[in-house]
Amino acid sequence: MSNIQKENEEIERFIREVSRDLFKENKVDLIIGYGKGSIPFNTTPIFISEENDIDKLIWNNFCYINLSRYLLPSLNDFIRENKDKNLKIGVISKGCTARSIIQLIIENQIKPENVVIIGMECNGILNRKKIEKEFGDLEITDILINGDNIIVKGDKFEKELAFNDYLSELCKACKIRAPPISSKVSDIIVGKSQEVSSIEEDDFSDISEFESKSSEEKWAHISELLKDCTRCYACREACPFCYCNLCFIDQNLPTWFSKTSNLGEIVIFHMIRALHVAGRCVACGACSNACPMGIDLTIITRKLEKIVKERFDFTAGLDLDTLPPMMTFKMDDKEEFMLEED
Amino acid sequence: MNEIKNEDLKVNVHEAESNEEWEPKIIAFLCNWCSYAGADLAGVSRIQYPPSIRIVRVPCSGRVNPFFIVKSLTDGWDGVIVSGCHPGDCHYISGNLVARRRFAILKDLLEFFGIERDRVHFMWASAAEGERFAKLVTKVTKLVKGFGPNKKFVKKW
Amino acid sequence: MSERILKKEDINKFYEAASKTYKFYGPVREKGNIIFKEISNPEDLVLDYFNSKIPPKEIVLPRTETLFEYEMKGNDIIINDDVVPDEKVLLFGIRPCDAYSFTLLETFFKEGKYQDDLFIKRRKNTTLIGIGCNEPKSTCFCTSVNTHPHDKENVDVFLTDLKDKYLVVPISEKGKDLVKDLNWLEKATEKDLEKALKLSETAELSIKTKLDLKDLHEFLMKNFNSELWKESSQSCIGCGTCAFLCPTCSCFDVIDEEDKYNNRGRRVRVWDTCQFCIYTLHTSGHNPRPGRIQRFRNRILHKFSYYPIKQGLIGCVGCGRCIQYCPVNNDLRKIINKFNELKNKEKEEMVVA
Amino acid sequence: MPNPYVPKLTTIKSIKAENKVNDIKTFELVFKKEEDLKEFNYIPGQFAELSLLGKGECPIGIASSPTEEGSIKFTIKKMGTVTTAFHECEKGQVVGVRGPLGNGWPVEDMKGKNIVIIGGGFAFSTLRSLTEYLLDDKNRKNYGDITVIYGNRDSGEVLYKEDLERWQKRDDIQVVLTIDREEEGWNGKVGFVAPIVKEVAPSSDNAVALVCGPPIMIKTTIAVLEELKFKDEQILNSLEMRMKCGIGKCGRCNIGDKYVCVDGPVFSLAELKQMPNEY
Repeated sequence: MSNIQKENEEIERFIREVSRDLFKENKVDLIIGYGKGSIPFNTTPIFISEENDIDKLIWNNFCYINLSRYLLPSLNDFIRENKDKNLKIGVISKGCTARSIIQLIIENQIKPENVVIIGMECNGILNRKKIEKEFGDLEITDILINGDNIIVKGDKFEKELAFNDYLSELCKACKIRAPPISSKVSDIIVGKSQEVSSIEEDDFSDISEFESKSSEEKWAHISELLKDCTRCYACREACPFCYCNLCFIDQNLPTWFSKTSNLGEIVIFHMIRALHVAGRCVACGACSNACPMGIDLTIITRKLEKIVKERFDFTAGLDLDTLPPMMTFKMDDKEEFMLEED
Repeated sequence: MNEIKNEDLKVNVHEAESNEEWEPKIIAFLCNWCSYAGADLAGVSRIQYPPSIRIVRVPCSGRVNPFFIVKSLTDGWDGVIVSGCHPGDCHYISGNLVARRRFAILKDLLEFFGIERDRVHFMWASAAEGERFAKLVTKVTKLVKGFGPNKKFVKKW
Repeated sequence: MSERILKKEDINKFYEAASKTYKFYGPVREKGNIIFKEISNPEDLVLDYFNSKIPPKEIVLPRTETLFEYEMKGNDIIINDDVVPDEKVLLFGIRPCDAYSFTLLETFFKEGKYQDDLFIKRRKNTTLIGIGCNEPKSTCFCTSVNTHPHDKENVDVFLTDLKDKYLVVPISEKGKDLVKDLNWLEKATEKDLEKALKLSETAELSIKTKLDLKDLHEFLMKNFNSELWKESSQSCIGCGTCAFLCPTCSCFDVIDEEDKYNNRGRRVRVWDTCQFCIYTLHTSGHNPRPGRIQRFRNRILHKFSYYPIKQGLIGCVGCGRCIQYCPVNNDLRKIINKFNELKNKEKEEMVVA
Repeated sequence: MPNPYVPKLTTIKSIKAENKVNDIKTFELVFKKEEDLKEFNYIPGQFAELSLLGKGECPIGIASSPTEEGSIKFTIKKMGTVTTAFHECEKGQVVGVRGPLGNGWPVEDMKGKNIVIIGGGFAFSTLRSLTEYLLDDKNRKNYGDITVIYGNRDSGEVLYKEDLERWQKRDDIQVVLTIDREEEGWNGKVGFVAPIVKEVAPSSDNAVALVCGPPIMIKTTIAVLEELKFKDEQILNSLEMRMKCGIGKCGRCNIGDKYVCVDGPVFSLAELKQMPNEY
């Protein structure tokens, strides 16, 4: 990696340029992008409806929110109220954001004619919780990027950390940094994109160590990971695919699972949520980054990707043609897991 | 306060092993058209198999929501069996094929989260396969017995 | 003079003495997060902390709390309603803002026709040892909400961090009794007191965020249908982070748990928040607060309007947790400032007219 | 100090199916302990938190009148978790009761006034309690004319048929029943509640109107009442809200700074107009 700061500036310039053109050509009514946050390692989603506000759009390595969730009428009051107007909404899209938009189109949650994917090539998201934890709870006043390092500044300290060490685990494994383009979605993507055929194969080597553990070790690890969960459901609410009107955890006819802070219940919530986004999850990492307690759900996300890839040879959100695995079936699906006589 | 203490995280599955009498309790979701009839056949044919299973009859293996399985584990069942018609034989044409995908993911995930892989089983058994049904139940009982009582998801009182 | 000095190397001694009668809670670092936890080894205590991530309200309003337990014996039902343990809790190192939240919660749980005796009992059993906040963060705004970084009022014993030692000031009767038993504590000198006073002043000055909350509650109510709510709630994703990490949020859900095999069960309450859709959802399907706007507005208004109207106090302690941990950085300060701007604009227009 | 979340135990004395569809039943409960009954002093319009241990708790308006001694009655429609569980209950089962809660109809302030009771559908239960209370020998003389207007979808949905018949036989109360659509063998009126109110409601002088029913009925009826020159203070409403604790602590039933469980459920229209529109 050469100069991340320069890359960031370039990306920022690029998305502003593309957005400005879109406004000029009257191709969008609203652009959803990232704006400057009020604390140093944070960004906030912004909604731009005028060309003058374009310069509020920014890009840095803390743009972790998956903006596609703001497109969903059920989750966004503004979109719901203006549903009949057929607004054209531009979304600043990293590879994962674009994939979730495509996946949501397949799931009939958004109409392709209402979206413009403003593609850009993402250069990785930093794990802000990991950085935060590095400094206990000292206040970080600024984070700068210098070459391959990040400089974290506080009132009484200044420390240089390697960028790659604090890159989100999902971004390290990410192979699709720009929106994947195929014939059917080509007309809704502007800006940068990458051909689906050019996407590298993933070997999922990052979770093989965990997978080789015994079930006792796995349980201990997962329990330790999740036991801090406060059940604030930030992971669920940040996820573009958790758009159910009534989440299974809230259902009470019958009440499936209890909402107490009992460890088993917490693990179940995360497991079933994973089950529900299987074959749809685009590994954007919004859930992990949203978690106030800094729980990193990466291994679960990666495992989901792996299961879906290995079992059904599917990667979520690549094109509009392939049906997600949980929406279809094949006669000759693998069934090595089925019980057979000895 | 968080109820979880560190000692709770350790699960001693072998605790009950000293007690030789312990028999696992296994819940079986059997599809109405094949497996339930298969179990029935095993019964009328007087084929011996362990009395560890309790049967819930469901219209199709596709009816089995993963919630059923996970909820059974939280309710303290030591093992779960889901059985349906062989692929191609489904009374509803493709219910079991849809279920198979669902179960594949569930089983992988359960294993990934640290539930012993052999606590939850999926199988095909037709109405004519009474013997096979009995054999498989025997096998599951043996496997589950090896793990001891299920404790990981079970609610603590 | 009742002020004493506790040297930092004597913390162990203090712990030994206190843990005989109290369950000793203090700040510890766990997986990078500071939380208040029961201490079994005084070495675990983290003393150079800013504040805990999860507010210490957890100790008086646990995340999951049993309301009562029951057991069925034949036709008889035996209810055990005495569920709050009779143990004394010492909370070491609570920050003044969180201590103020205990006072706010107490007024809330005591007010009205019905009192929450579970909370009151837990609160009564808790002794608070506060430590003044010498280095507030930029997200802190406690001086705007009737408290400040060295507010002594809401604790039993107040400590000021003088680098290598603490200045110990007993405040309440409870605190005086506690300090009296610790007769090995040295007396404080004039110099120490001066130093503490200075620290308090510097801390207060270092709080940069000032929110004008005077008379805001009426203005907010008047602008209940303002467009500003739409604007500021647009990025809200509707999670419970702000509420669960808020020291004054106290809403809860009530759940029944049944142990079918042993004919017993319990009713528990768990934290809940008005940000969730199901919070107000009627069984009929009607939802009085159907959208993000309404739910978002409810939380802000609860703190800054309903609390002032009912209790005469602002329901916020200015700890800044919601600002720091909001996943989408929907800054509370920004929202308040927007309304203040609107208010000032209206005022100006009035003057002009 | 007593734990405010612990219910008093009662047993189900009788269960009566109220409608044809059989999804509304009236449960008669008797306290297990004599002293609990004595402590349970209520006025019409109040509610109680009923619980089935292990299933949950839900707020239900009290359908019996304080003048009917010995037991309390609740009319429950099969809707959610707890109410469904109630419908599976049998005689003799134990039910927890926490209450009485809420403010109830202002029976003291209503003295000397003409009373118009307007109910729609299943929401009639607390109005039944009130009517029964007003018609009691001790209380009847304190109040002016009483008019009851009760609307339903069809005749099968009419609750408390025996009580209605009993009231209709009396000459000190006017009972008007209406159903939405014409039906064979129906003696009452036909049409929505609002136009019927317009037809039969007495003058607004010295009167008070109590409205309870589905939101759309309330809306139209209030419009009619305002046309009839009822002032906001003369129109009383009983609200419904999702509740958990019932004692103003769990937070969910707030409308503005008011908690429906403690400050309500009965609000006058004047009060409602002061509150934000979040109900």
